[in-house]
Amino acid sequence: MWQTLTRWYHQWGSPRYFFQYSGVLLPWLWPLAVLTLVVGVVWGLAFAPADYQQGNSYRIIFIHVPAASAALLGYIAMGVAGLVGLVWRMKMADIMIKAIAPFGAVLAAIALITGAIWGKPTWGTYWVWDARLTSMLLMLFLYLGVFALMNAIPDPRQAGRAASLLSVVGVINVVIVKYSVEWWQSLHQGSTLKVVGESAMPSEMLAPLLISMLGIYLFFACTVLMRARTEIMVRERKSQWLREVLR
Amino acid sequence: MSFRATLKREVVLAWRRPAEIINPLFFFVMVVAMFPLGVSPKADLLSVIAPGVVWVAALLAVLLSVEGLFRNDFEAGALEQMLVAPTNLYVPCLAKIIAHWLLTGLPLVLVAPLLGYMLHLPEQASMTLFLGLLLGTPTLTAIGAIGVSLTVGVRSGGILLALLILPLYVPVLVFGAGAAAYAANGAPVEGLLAILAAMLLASLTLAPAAVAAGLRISNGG
Amino acid sequence: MHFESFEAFLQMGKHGAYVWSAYGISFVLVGLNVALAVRAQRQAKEDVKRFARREMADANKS
Amino acid sequence: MACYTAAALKGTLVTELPLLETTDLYCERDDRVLFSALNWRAVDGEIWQVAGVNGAGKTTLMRILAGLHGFFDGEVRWPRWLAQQQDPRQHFLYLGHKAGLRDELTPLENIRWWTSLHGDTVDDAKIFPALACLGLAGYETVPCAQLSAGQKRRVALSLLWIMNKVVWLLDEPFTALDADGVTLIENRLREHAANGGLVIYSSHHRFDDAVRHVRLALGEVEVA
Repeated sequence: MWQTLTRWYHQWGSPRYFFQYSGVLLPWLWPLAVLTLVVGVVWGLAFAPADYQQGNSYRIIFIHVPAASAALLGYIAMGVAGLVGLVWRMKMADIMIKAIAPFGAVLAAIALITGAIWGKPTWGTYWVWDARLTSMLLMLFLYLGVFALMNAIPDPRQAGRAASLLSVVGVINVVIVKYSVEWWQSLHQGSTLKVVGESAMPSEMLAPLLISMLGIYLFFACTVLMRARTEIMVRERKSQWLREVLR
Repeated sequence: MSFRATLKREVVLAWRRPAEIINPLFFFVMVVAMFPLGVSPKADLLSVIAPGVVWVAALLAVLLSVEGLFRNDFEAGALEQMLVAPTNLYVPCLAKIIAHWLLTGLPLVLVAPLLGYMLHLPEQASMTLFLGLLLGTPTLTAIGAIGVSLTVGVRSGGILLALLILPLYVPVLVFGAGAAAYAANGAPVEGLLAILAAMLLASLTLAPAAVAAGLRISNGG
Repeated sequence: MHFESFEAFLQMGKHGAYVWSAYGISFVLVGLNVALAVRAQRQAKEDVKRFARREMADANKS
Repeated sequence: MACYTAAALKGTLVTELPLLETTDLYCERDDRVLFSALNWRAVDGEIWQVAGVNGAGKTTLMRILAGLHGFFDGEVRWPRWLAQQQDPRQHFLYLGHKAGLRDELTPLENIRWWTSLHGDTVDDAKIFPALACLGLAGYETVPCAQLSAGQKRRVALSLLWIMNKVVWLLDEPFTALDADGVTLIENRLREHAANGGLVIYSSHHRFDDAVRHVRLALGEVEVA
């Protein structure tokens, strides 16, 4: 088991191997991702039963929850890539961070916006300092921080390494921020109406949610692979192997 | 060895440039003074927002003062000597963080109860405010130093630093201001101060390593 | 199909505006993001080819 | 090209090993190749000049040797210390492009801080004669802000007398120095090479024909 892991690690760690195999993988992954996402969303929108309390406004959950969890997963993935990049100085790690950050930030923004829109029919206002919305807002700020740092440093490799360190520091803090915001919420308002408890959902609602989550993760993976390929092309544009592959 | 020498050097440096100590203090007092003007002078309202106002002002003052932590050394070329030296970079970084807190953070903490009083903060809360800031500001300096180590070579460092570091300041702010608010209502605060102390120990031990890595990266490493 | 008719599906019992605006914004943002990524990829591919051509030209010249 | 790894070094006598060895060192900066395939071996007792036009990458090469700059391909190795499992940086004395002095501090305080970074406590008995030898007698406790650029450079160069390190990595040591300052430094470099040190300096000034050089010419490298 351990040999295959290290073999995998070295293979996927080299930009050349990554470029070729992601080229093979992507034509399959894109349709699969889009299909899963469409199935999940359409099922949730059209076929899932209405919620007895909130009527149909809860259907926003089929984009809000997947986006929120994907944004969090994306940030943790960036932290892991950052750690690998710093400890083993792996070239691909910096490239992965540059590939994950944009879509992660978009997903965090989507989670925030859909959460706010969902708040209107449920709580009567667009913005409520609810623990989850607030920690999603801070997640968006963390993403923007990584973005701003990457653009502020001219040299791409140095920017990659600086972003790695910030991601590692950020990941450690994301957990602390989440709990401190949760505690902060209980300090000021007591526990608010839980929007919809995931576990308490009946199966007809849970199934489309899980499928759309899978869809968002696959979609996320596709954009990450595509951006990573772009970054490899930018960084390796003078190398010979790239010209053969692209000829 | 290099710890004591760096600490002494920082104190001497600050002594030769007193502005670096006084400015954050003025900033801190001025920001707090803005709130009664901006919000309302009524005591009952001010006393509610007092802990938060003092903490946010302290947080911003630390953020502004920490920005110059490595800038002068970077421009003078002294930072390169630190990076090239065989001794572990962790030690001078820790020394710089502690020295910087002693010179700019501590004055804020000493002045805070006075400002709390100005904002009609209830009596029993001012001790918690003081203790909270005493535990909190070094954590803020340490986390800020990580951001500074990454932006030391960048021109528009100030705004970028705030964007990088403010989200990381949230836990300290939440528990710090929360502790003072608890104390104002007479609730027990030992638990919250313990959490602040835990954050302090964690950041003082981990931050210098991150600062050392950040300095190496922003100097081309 | 949970809804009787397509109109009911659009209305979603007075919550339609919220649901569709949420999905609309999300779709626009994701679409924009993917479009930018594709454009960047095409640009990078052009760069590589242009660089190769320029190098070929230098090689023949010298 | 014998490539030295820790294992391979077990047998050979430590003193025969070269101090510095680079194997096909390659570095590019914003799309320009500074140098490529730089194979360079330096042994003790040599003085090397890193020459090249402005922007040829002299400072970058010096920073790579000092371990400051990490973005390069190829290998930089110090085989002698690799064999003895030592951190080569203990034996480095690096003087960068900038003087590295803080203007608010006096030369004495600056030097004390530098030496503390290297871990060895240097008492004033060593610092004052070094500064005097560089013509800075009496300036020891004057804030560096009041010193001229040449004097600041001399304060930085005083480390050549104060610290005993095997490898000297000097980036443009002669800048801002007047005539007798240059000769002073030249003699010190010769003296250091004579008793077994290795001097690598980047400059346009080649003060001796015994000085070997690495010429960086926008991509091509000439090691003589």
